[in-house]
Amino acid sequence: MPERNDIERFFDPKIVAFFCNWCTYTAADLAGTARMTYAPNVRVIRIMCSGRLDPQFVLSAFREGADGILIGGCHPGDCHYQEGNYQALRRFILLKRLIHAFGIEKERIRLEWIAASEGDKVQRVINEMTETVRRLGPLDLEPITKKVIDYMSVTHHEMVSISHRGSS
Amino acid sequence: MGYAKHRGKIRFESDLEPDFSKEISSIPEGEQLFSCIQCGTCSGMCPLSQYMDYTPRQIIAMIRGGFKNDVLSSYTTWLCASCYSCAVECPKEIKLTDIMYAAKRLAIREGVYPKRFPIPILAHEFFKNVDDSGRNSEGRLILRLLLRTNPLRLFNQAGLGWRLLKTGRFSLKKESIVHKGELKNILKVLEKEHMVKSKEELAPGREAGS
Amino acid sequence: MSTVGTGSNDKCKIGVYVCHCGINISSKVDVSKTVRFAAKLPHVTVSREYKFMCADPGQDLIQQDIRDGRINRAVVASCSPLMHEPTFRNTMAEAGGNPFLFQMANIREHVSWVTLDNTAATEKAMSLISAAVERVVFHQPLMPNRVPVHPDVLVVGGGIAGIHAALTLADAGQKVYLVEREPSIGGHMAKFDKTFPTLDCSACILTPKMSAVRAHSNITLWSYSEVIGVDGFVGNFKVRVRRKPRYIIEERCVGCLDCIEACIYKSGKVPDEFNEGLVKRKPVYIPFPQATPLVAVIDAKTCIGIRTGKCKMTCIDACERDAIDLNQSEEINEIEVGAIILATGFKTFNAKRIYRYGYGKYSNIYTSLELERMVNAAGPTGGEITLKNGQKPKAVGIVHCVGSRDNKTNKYCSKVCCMYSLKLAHLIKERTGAEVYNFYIDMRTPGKGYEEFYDRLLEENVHFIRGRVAEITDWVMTPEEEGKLVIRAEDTLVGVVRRVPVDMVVLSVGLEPQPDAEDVGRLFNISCTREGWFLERHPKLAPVSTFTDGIFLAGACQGPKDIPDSVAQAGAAAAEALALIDRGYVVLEPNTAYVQDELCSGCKTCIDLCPYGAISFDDEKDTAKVNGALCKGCGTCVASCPSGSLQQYLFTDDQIFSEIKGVILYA
Amino acid sequence: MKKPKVGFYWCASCGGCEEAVLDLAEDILGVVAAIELVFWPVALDFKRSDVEAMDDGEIAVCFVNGAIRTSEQNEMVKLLRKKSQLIAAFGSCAQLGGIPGLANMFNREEMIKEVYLRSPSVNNDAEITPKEDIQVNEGNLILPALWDTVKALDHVIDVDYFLPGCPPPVNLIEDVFNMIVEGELPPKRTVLAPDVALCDECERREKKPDKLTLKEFKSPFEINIDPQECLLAQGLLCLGPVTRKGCGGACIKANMPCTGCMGPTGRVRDFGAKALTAIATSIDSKDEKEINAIVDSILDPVGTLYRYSLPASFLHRHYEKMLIGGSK
Amino acid sequence: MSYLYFPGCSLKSSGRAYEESMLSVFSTLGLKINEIEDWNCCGATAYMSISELKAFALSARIFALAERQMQASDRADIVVPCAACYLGLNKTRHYLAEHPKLRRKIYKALNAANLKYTGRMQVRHPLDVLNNDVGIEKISSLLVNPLEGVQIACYYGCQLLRPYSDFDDQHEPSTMDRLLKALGAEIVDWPLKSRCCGGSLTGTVQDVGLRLSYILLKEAKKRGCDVIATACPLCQFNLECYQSRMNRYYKDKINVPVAYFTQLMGIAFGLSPQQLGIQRLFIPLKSGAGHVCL
Repeated sequence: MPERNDIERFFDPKIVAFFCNWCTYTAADLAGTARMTYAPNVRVIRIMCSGRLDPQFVLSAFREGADGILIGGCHPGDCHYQEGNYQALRRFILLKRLIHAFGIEKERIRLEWIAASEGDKVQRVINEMTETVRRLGPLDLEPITKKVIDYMSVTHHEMVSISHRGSS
Repeated sequence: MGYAKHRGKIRFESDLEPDFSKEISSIPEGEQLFSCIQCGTCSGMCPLSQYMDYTPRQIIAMIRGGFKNDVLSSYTTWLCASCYSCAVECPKEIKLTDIMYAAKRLAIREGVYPKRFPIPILAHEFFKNVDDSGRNSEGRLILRLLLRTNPLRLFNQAGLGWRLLKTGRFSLKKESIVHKGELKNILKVLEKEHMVKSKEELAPGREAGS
Repeated sequence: MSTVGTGSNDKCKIGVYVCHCGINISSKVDVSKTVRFAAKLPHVTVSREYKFMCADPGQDLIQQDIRDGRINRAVVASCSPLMHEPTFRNTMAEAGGNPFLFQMANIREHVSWVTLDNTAATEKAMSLISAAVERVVFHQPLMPNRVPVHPDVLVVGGGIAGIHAALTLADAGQKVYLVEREPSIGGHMAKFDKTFPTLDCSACILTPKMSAVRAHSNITLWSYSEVIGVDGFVGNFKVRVRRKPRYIIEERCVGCLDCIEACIYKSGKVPDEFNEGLVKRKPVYIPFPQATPLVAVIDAKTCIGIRTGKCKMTCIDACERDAIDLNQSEEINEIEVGAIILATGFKTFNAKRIYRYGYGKYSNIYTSLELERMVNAAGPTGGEITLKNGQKPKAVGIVHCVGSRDNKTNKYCSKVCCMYSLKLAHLIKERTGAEVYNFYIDMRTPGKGYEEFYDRLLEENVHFIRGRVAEITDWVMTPEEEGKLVIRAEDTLVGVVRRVPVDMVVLSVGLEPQPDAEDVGRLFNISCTREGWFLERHPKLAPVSTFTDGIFLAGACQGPKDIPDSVAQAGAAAAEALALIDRGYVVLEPNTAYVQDELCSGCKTCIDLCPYGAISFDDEKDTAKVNGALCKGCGTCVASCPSGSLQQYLFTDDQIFSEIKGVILYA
Repeated sequence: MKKPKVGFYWCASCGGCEEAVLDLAEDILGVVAAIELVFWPVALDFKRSDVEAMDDGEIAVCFVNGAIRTSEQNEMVKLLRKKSQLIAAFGSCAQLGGIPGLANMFNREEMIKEVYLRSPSVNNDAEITPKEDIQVNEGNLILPALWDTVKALDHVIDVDYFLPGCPPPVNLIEDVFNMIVEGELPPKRTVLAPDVALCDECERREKKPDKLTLKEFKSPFEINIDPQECLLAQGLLCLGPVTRKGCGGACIKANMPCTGCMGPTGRVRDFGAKALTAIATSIDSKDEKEINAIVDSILDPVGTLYRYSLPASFLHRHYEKMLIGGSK
Repeated sequence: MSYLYFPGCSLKSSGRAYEESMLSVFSTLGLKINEIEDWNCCGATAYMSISELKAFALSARIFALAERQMQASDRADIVVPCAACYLGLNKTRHYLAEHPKLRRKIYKALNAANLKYTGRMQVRHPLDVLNNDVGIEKISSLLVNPLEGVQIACYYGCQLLRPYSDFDDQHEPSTMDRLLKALGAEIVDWPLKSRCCGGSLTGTVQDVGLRLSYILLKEAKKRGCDVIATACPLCQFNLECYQSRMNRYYKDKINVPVAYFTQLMGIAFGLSPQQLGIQRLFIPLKSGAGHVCL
């Protein structure tokens, strides 16, 4: 086991990103095609529109162990689906306050408008976000003794029965 | 004559120093020099390129190629008047003036610069002047420079000196700041921590080709 | 419906396939390690690696595993799903699996190409693979949606690219709408004198094509018109076109010029756009003799009749066909098309932005496009190359790369300037016998017959000085420079700075995106590059497609191009559009939202969220309902549903939650 | 047929759940006749040792209400789990952590100081606060440890059924007893209430507009609430769309907005997050500044969104070292 | 408005007239100005040839002194008339803002002298202040003695405009033109406004330095200028003090007065020659059109 000090020094934050298919995900692909290297800490989950971002996803990612969440959508006015990104913005503003009320640093969630052509912005934002979260340190949520999800989702989904989720 | 001049038009790989470009480009934004497309805008803009042995563009090519001796012993860097025309107009935003400074510093540190070229001496005198007293004393600087390089020119300059003295624009008084210790402390940190060679080590005199 | 994975009792058997992509992935990601890692993930029955998963042998691996019953779901870790998701879904389907029991992990664009450190790259790849594995467990078998394609096509922009695309489609029997913003089609090509390297007369080869457009029964030409609205999706676009009033009834006008003669202005008043402002035109005008349609137009901004009403309106009397209507107003037309080709072209760089070149300050400095007009026999000087004082120049400097290859203006190479500069050099030499100096950074002549043309110019004794021009001034240092423009540049091949006195300077201006390219991009829902060129779907393999299906690109709106390239691309765009129409249907991603009927409380939160009107309130059941045909699959309503009763195929809550878990839990 | 043995136990709760059982009124007689009550400390004298003496699985069903926040509660429910075939979480505190769960926004030390020292009605110059272990003349007094974090029942033991509500509606309680008596229980881990949101049974649904365009959120005391109009349309933060039905819209009938005691539907994992998304949807603005100003009118986001479900939420407590009400 | 003032070494010796005239003009305009106490050399040009890092530290000390001199809440810009100092300080400001690594080194060094740099101060040239803070309108309202009929070639020099300043166009500067035009002068249009005068070389490689200055003088004269206006002590020195030597060298008879633009402004404001250091000029100001004061 490394010393506590070492952990602090080498803290590699886990950041989950939700990128919309049309702008930000494409921009991330573009950054790849252009071989723009950036911090490896961000893991991208593709959604069709930033409007699909359910605040539950953000909280769940924190619960699962993410230290930061990045949300990427089309610029205001440029949404592939016209208005989805405004919906994302409204939720994000409220969510940011909620997170803050929970005593979690606001900087751990970030919303960025990144157009399909802005590969360089993906690179910059990911690097910045990684640095910001690195400075904040691990989130370290207090563990919940048993999984919350288990009893909340009950039995409605047939897939649950064949999944390996938890001990149920 | 420059040391490079005697070497003719061939360079063997063993003559070159591949790390030279890295050394020069380690200044802030210095890595930009690798994006040079050799368009010559710098030379075209430079008011002094006609006096240089290599044009500014050639200097970049030589830095990239590792022509360390040729660059450090060329006149070009010493003729740069730091007017920044090249830096402003460069299509690739290369801060060529800063690169010239980097080359000058290296040349001084390594003692490889053209013989009897008074600029390094001026620079050194200026540096010493400022490090000691915090300010430059124009009059004393010029006097010392002339004494060290070409005392004969003293006579040449006497008329000018007299007129300056008459109009109150020239003085041999030593200018100085009050808190010299404070400044020394600042500079000492940098010397110690960042291997800036102290002025004793930088003494000029070792000249190229000598 | 396939037999795989349909029943909930079916055991979930996942195959993981990690692609090397040659060395694109394997040089950064330890593929064997990820394969061993994936093998241990829950439900994974097969874990393999292969050099190129998208190649046939790679796809065969998956198909064999499906056929042998080893797997019923698959995860391919390779490039972006935007690249190869359709490929692998097909692979699944062909082997009898359901194409949607599949998930991709993007370990190339998002990992190997962007990560410096090999260990970090491998870890990131593993976490993306585990996310895909976790997610695919929750995938449901789906059927793709098929929608018929409207057979008409819209071409936006009537330059050579738009003309060629329209003609190709029309000849194939398709109905085409060609919309052009200017009063005439023809674009930049109509302004050129000769074309390189063959020195064909530009008008001679373009005019027949323009007439063909006019005459073709399948083409509806709307000049002086703009697209103002685009709705719908591939195969089913609804487009609104504004037809600006030209104050001339198009059907009646025969282009006789009588109205222009009769205008109360006896000479030109307004800079003539077609002649790059070198001469002036009247408020009523026909842009150029071969204009198509050959119909006059009245410029409302400068016509006093329209502006003030206080004009004798001599033009109206002069028109025997009663074609003038000063009260004309704009018209909005709505059309439905299946595909759209954008060929909106470029604009030239504004040379005033480079102050040191003195454009607009000193006389006798022209842009290349101005010189094109001057050289043209139909141009303002009747093809004479003259100085402001009427004399022929004895020395002319041609400055390359004006507004190109410069971080402060445009970083890119404009591609056509070297060749057109050579062409102009030839024409100047031919017409005036002047000494011609080309100042260039690099001579770029890759093209059929291009290098040979360069050779020819070298033999014609045109001067070539390799060096970017630093400055053009009237500051003289020697007697022979007196009264001349002095071009200063380093002759880099010699290593000296030269001052070249000349009588005339031609600035070879670069190509830039149209100033409203961003707006047009937004209108058609396509992206622009950082410079503002329209972004193609793939720079190599899908150069005329865009990320919006059914919208294709042709010509210089996608990047600087010469005429042959523009025409070739226009042909390719037309072929893509034809392929789409010919197939007759489009397959839509089945990622629509759906209501879990019995669970919806009818709270109406979602009803008004849908911009496509796909959600409505079912008054009988008192629940929301989604019209799958209208839903575009954004999922905004799904995220908004307070009771979780709305879900989205391919993006269900369960799928995303498990992806989140997978992406964090492992590696 | 042998009567099924039934137990009742309470943890951190207000006692309202026990009252709710009495709300069965005369029907309670039928219940008592059909079952055998073996453990109900609030009504009858039982000791822990009585439970310890039982065989494992002897109790058919044990109803537990209240959240878990002391070591004693923790031990007791673990014991009951052992002795019972089925455990049902009774009421929102047991199911989700409930109102006591809001204590998770503070830490224990701060909370004790607030209650025993700082509260304006307290006169405690000696600064006496409860201690777990205290020496008195008679010997050692041991109090159960108060946890820093309040938990839902499901966090500490396996729970078979959940009966939501604060308190659970009488008709649902009745249904449950009937199921027990008739031995027709649904699959385990079911929430014993309809899995549809409250709007479904709300009398005001007809009045709800297709689009809410709110520029401000209001508290009930700020306006004269129209008794017919949809409460959301009046700018009140009614959580009906997020909350499971089954209560018959009791609060709304009393002209008060739903605060979400019935918890989320089975498809929702985090009640507050879904409440948040429903609220965000109704904000009528695209401008970041204006949205912020509108959101300003939500005074206590956590208390509003997680009134009954904080311990069972994804984040489940406050994380800053220095907490609200503390020295900060 | 009040400003801090960094004179630099030249304005205390060869460029004394610049300081005298600038201070007079500023006080006429009601601008308060405080010299930074115990300022040191900015570390420009020649110093940079030895150590860039130390040069940054020298400039940083000046900023730190300036910040200390102001109250913590106050803010004042630093007026720097010397073009070389202006460039040196501006460069340091930019580099410290953009390069955190460098900033850390410099912070550490300043720390050794108990000094702090927070980057609050802007570096301003008098031309910038006069054009943008005071405004042409106010300046022309104080006009007493119009410079009518005087043909002035404004010479900006190189380091004033390049590469960090942003108050004027790098290619076609006009701030000085506008000022002097407003005071009645006629402005000579010439293309060498910002071409280097060779200043830093005149002391060392004199033939080259003289040649560069001579090109400027010749072109200015050719375009009919009566006075060259400068904004840099080194430019003024080169163009004026070496004129006789140039004439000898190039067998020419150039005799163009070279004044600081602040001196010309002072004349227009009706200030006395003494206040403006006119007596320090080698080549007396004389008018092309028989101007009273000149």
